[in-house]
Amino acid sequence: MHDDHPHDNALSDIEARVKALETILVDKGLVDPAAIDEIIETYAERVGPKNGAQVVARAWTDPDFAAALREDATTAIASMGFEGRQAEHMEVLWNAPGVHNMVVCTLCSCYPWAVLGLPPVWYKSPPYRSRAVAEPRAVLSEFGVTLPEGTRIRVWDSTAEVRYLVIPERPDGTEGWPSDRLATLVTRDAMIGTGLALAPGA
Amino acid sequence: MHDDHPHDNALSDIEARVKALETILVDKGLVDPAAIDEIIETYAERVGPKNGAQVVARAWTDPDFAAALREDATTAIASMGFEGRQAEHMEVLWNAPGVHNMVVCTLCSCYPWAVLGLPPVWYKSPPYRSRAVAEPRAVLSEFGVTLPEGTRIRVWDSTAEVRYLVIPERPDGTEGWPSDRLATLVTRDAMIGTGLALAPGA
Amino acid sequence: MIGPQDLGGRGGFGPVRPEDNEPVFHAPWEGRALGLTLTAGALGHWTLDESRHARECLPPAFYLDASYYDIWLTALEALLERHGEVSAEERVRGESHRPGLRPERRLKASEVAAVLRRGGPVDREPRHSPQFKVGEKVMTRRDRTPGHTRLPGYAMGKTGEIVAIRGCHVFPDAHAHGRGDEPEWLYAVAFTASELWGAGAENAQDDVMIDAFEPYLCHD
Amino acid sequence: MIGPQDLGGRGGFGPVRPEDNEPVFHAPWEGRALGLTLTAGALGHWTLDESRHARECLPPAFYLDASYYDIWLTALEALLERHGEVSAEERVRGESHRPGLRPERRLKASEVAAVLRRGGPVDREPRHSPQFKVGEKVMTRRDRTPGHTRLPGYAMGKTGEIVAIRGCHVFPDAHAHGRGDEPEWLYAVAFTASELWGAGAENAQDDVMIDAFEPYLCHD
Repeated sequence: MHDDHPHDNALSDIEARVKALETILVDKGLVDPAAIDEIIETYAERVGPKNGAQVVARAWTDPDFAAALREDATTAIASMGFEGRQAEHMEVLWNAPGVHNMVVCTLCSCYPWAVLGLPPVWYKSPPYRSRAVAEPRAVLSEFGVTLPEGTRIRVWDSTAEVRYLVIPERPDGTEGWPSDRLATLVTRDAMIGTGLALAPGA
Repeated sequence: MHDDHPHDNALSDIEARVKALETILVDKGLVDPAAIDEIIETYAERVGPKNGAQVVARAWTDPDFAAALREDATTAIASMGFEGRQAEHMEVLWNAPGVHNMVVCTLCSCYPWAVLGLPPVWYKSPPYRSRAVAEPRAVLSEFGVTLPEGTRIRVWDSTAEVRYLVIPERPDGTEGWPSDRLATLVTRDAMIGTGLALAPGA
Repeated sequence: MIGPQDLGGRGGFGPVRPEDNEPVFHAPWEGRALGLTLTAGALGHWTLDESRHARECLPPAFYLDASYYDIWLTALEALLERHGEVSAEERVRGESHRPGLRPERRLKASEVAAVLRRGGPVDREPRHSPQFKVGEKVMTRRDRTPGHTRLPGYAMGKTGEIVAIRGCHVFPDAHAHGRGDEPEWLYAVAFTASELWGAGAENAQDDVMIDAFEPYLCHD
Repeated sequence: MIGPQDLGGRGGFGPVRPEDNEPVFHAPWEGRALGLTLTAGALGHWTLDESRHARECLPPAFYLDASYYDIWLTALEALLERHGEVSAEERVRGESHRPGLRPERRLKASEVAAVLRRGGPVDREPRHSPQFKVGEKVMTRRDRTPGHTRLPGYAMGKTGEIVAIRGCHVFPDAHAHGRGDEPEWLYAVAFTASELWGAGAENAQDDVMIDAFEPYLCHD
């Protein structure tokens, strides 16, 4: 009775609403359907967590880049080609032994699009938004994450236009790995702080 | 699309749920349908705001009773035959020139049943519950009530088992009226604090 | 728990819509739902506080959209299931699959008037004397809890003044969770509108009173 | 406004349910809704802050139940109506009854990449120097407002510490209501879990940071 998910008729209803609105806006000369196609293709194909993974891997391997990230994350990340909408003002959060960072937007769905792509459904939904600030450990356990005893959690609520990227700890056993191989260990969740970087071979 | 009220199929659905639950509980020997009839009849026919109106009218006309109300409202009100469920611990709130009292239950629907009957829908609904404590004047204006300049509003949130009855100010022009005639001027809303006692002839 | 029931001060719900000549019940099922809630409550499986908590644990979107009798009914279904009287399957099928657990507690029609008249007073013998006195300034706690509480969110972490001592009453935070009465002193505490709503107060001279149990309070 | 969007610390929403291998879009309409939101936004009738406020003014029960793209779509319908581009009647009939007001602002497919790459930076020239410095203790305001604000309820009236100055940014509380940029200094403010959640803190050594505009803060 209290389904979390819309029912089939709600789905077809919303499909019809979207279609109607697009038809009207196109008829009025306000919207170019090809621009919508282009936006969809951008976020479906080109902009996603692989961007952020490259940033993280480089931060792990290139001390000058790491320093640049600390100095001005927006500019450093833009130098890799990741910039613009919903990444205009970037900050990076460095995990370390004893410190784990986690990002949430309790008030809406703020997320670093240009670096991580569009946010997952759970990130925009009431359970995560309500609990991340108050019970981050319980939330992490639902992601299968348990932190070492004594770790302090720092939760960052994206209440303004600053967007956050967590730099997870580099996994053991990756000495000498090149940046592109390291990037395969960096999950979206690790960069939100609801996961850790993968162990090699995991 | 965002109707405040359930749709017809939601209504028939809830009718079916109520009927099913009653059938099951009666079959199990846990509920006597005649007891439900009796409860319905009690609140539909016998217990309602007319009870409270008698209390108010007597408080206006009988100084000893008014003193007893101040001393121990539960006992004084019970002496008129109004007592029991949801009126176990009564307090009265006296309006006066410059002071207006208003009652709400922000957390559920607490209401002095034995004195006022069952609460109206608006009393149990989010608009009143959310706004009465924060913007009582705006709420009063939606009831058509404007208080004299300089009146202080005291809002009582029924957060425990104490139940409140507002004693509105006695209207002008009712000198010498007997108690039962005065009672006709005392509305339910006047005893919640979202109204005033009626003026004679209003 | 600051759940959907915690509405004081929140925005977005629109105007109050009083109904002229509102009937006591808007449809026959409302009366039956009331009667079922009271008669099933008389079985004694749960306390009033537990039933309140069951209501506030309903999904927030449902709680905020449903009629209040639907909230009651849905919580009643949950309580009957939790206490082993009516399973979800029985409910769905609309039929009883086994006898009730407490038929001896069935409320008879002839007992209704007396039971309603008796009510359920919650004043209890105090275990100690009250820690606060009328006129004293107090600060309310701001302890987040997953359980039932009757300290509303808008009055957490605020400074107020004791305006009355109501007596020593059953403590809902314990009672709702089957931990017995744990009676505590109950106080009426007044907060100025400015203390609660800052510069957003509608009128600085207005105030709001809550009834607060002693564990909700500390010395200012 | 502390509306349905203000979720931090509230209970009753159940577990987080991460989806394995979640697709970027769960259905084609989600992508179209995203595209409509961005292309209609490019017409320049409203700011991002106004669109956020339109979403948080949706009926709470709807907001808490809807998918996020449905929230976007429903707010977009409201914004287009408010700014005179698409009437409710046109929407219901699914047809345009008059030309658009700003066809010259139509975003072309060829411009999308550049527009997304440019984004909308909100840093502005400060009108004065920052009133707070890193390491300083501050108290957040608790002013109830009917308008848009980005100070979450759970962080109102709490004591924290400035941990960073983010720059001078467009002030959403003004910008959402068409009052221009009104740039204000923006600070990262840290609160201990104990300060926010009292004895209910999950772990006393954890903390929560918000980005708070200068008008949200006062000296402790």
